[in-house]
Amino acid sequence: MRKILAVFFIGVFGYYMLAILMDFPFGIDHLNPGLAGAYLKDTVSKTGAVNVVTSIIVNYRGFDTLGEVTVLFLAATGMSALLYDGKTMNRSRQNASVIVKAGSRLLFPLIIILGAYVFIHGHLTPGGGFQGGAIIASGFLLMFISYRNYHVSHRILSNVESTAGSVFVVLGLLGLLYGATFLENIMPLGIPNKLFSGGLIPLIYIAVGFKVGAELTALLDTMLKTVK
Amino acid sequence: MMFDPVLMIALPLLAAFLIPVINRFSKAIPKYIPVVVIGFNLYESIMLLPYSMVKPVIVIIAGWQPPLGINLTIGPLGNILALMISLVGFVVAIYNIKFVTEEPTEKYYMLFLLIITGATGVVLTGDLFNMFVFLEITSISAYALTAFIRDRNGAEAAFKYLLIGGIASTMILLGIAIIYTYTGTLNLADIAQKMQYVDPKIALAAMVLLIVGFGVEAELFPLNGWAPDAYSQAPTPVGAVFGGIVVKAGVYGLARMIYTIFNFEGVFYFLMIMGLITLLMAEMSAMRQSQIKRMLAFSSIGQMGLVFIAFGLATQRGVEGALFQMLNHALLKPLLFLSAGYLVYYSGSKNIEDLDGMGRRKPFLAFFFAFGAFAIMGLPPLNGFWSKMIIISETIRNGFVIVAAFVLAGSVIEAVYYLRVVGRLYFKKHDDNQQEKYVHGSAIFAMSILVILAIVIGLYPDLVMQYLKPAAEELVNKSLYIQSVFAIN
Amino acid sequence: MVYYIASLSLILIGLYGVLVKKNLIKIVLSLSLINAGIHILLIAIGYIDGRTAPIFSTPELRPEQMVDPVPQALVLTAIVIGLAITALALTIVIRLYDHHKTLDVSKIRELKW
Amino acid sequence: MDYMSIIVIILAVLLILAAFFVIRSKDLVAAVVASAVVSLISSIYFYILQAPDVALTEAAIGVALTTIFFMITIRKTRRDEE
Repeated sequence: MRKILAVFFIGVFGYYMLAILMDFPFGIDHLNPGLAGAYLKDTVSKTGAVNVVTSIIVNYRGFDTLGEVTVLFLAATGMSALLYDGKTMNRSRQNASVIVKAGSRLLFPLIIILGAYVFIHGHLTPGGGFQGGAIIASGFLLMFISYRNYHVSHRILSNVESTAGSVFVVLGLLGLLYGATFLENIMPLGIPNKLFSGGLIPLIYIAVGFKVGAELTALLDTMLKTVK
Repeated sequence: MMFDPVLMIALPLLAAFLIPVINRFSKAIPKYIPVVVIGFNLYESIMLLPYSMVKPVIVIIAGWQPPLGINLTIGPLGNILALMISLVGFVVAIYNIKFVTEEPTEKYYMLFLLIITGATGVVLTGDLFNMFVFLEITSISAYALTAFIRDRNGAEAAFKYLLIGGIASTMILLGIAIIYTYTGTLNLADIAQKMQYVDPKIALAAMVLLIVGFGVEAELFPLNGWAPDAYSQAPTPVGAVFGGIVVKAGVYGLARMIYTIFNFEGVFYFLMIMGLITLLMAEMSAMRQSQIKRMLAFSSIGQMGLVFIAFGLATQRGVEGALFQMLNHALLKPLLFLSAGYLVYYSGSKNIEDLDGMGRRKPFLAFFFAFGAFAIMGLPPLNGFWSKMIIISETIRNGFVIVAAFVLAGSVIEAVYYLRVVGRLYFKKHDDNQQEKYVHGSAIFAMSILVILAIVIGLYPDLVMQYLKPAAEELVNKSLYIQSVFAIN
Repeated sequence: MVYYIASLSLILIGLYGVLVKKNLIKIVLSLSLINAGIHILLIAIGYIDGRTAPIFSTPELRPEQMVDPVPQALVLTAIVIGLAITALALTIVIRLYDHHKTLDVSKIRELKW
Repeated sequence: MDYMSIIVIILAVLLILAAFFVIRSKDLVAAVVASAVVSLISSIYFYILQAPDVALTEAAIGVALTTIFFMITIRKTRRDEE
């Protein structure tokens, strides 16, 4: 009964959605010249970043990103609050084989460097704080899996998290102080396609990278630690 | 002195990020951070009132003019709701100081601060996607807070809430996708302007998706299944926050969509019918509850039904009534929840039956609860009366006599179950002696603020009506809102 | 067109899973299927035939040769939000399993569903 | 019909099959792996649709981290769908 109702509902919903999408052919030029067109036209000259997506995320819609970072922060906070039981547990997993261990030891620094590269170059190449942070977290995951007693201090993680988050907000407040609006790009824009360009964009993305990396690592560690 | 309104969002976020570090140095400080930060929000939103009443305050972020960047658009409506949210948040933050003992407390304060920041962001922002992000902040902290007490039912209520809320957020995202496809913009005023050129069939689909999305937080029938469980399983102050804050953010989103972005005549009838069903279903269910917090939760849903009916009238006076009702609900429901929290704490049981004789043993608490109950029932000199009267008279004036009759019937049911509880508090004897516990001074202080405000508004309703008028106008006459955003270019 | 159909199928399959499935982990998986579908849909909406990614990696690139960057920014945000919701949902699932020793929704009905 | 669109269609078929498998499979680990396949294919789609930023994010977050979260949860609970 429940299935039939669900299928009926989904059928109606799907038909309607398909009818709507049919009105919008795939792949045609539909850019809103006022918004998307303006982003494409002005990004390089006005923000100094060559990656338009990055400049939208960090600069034009930087407020969204502040919210997004907060959402991840919330998930990490909520998770550790919900799994809190007053004592910490050890991960009770077998040690991995020697080859895996040696391999991870070798790979770990490379992954961390890759992650850092991705978030430092967020305004030049695809990638940025979120991607870099996720890559760093996966590096830590590798170590968690291969070494039973690999330990990351939650204290350090939470300090990194707090500091990076505060840096983001403080950079925004500096814009209010020295410019006119919150998150305003108060630094010199530099020459496009150079590492030191884009004003605040790389700084914010580095803060985001640290924050996301620390948060995701903390999430993984919290979850793994409570394995019975 | 007025600061940049963006600080109302930036400072709480900064504070929430810093709480873990501060907690290292002192376990005691995190308690007071929400009080200070939300107190600042309260101050700021009061200081903002004279400006936003004249014309909406546009706060530019990152230096980009409206359709390009995100901007805060603080009209009378947004400002009044922000004031409501920070007022309730401030009161609950004071109440929290002594009440919350469940570990890890600093995490509780972080979540508490973020739920209020999220709701403030929803009502202040002038950008559709930004609204979605802030709604997610609000709802994710709400899920975590629902499960904060680690017993069996907390997790279950939270999962139920998360499931409904998760579907709702995908629906909002889908609605945003459709809107972006056909208007090419995300700024609310810009969308409202371009929406008239969009095929009504497509606009209707987008509107349905967004109504479903915001309807969950606004407790619109049939999307309110999460509410009774979440209200009753969450820690008491969080129940007050749900009723006083989260719902307000949802209703604001819903009203903004229906009034400003889309213009369909039919949706107002739909809203009225849904409101009526919400009201009747909730009041009937509240009647049957044996747990006090569940009863309050259903009553909260019922009140929202009344608000929807008033919004469904789509007249200036009707919207004023709806906003007034929201204000009263924001003052009274937290009062009821907070006093019920202590009553439950003293009697050691969530059931209404075990509250017998509390009126003698805990005169203050029982008075607060009784006051809240009388006010929310709409007894004449109190504030609840005025808003109900406006809504009912306006409903009749517009020819919906049957609806008005049902609203009256709902009010009678409401009166019956509240009086039942109040009667038990005062007129039943309870024999066994429990150990004496004191009511914390901070809690008494917090609840007194609400009572005093309720009395003042009850005696001088015009005091708030002068602010609600422009707020209602902002919704009814949407060109005002649109022009104010584009006037700054 | 293929993208529209694929993303819509993902959304519908996910909705079916959320509505019908009884296993908690399956429900969370279905939720992430819906999200994946919406992400593909948004990116497909922003695509314009024959244009490149919105990155001015070489000076010769012109703005007229690029796809719409806005949906990409929105999807990036949405992916992160989806991860947060999934992580929290799984935490609650673990808590529920600890209390009830089952993943079946129909067996966990202490509160009224 | 060019080379690219054939790949896109094949991927679409795979995507839908994987999604069905997520719903149908009795083994939760298999379902989670199928959902990682869904993420992987959507990541490839993002790349084809000229969204490298999103493709990278989806690859790092959708394919790797989300899958790991699910795996840990299954390890902590149970593997079969009752």
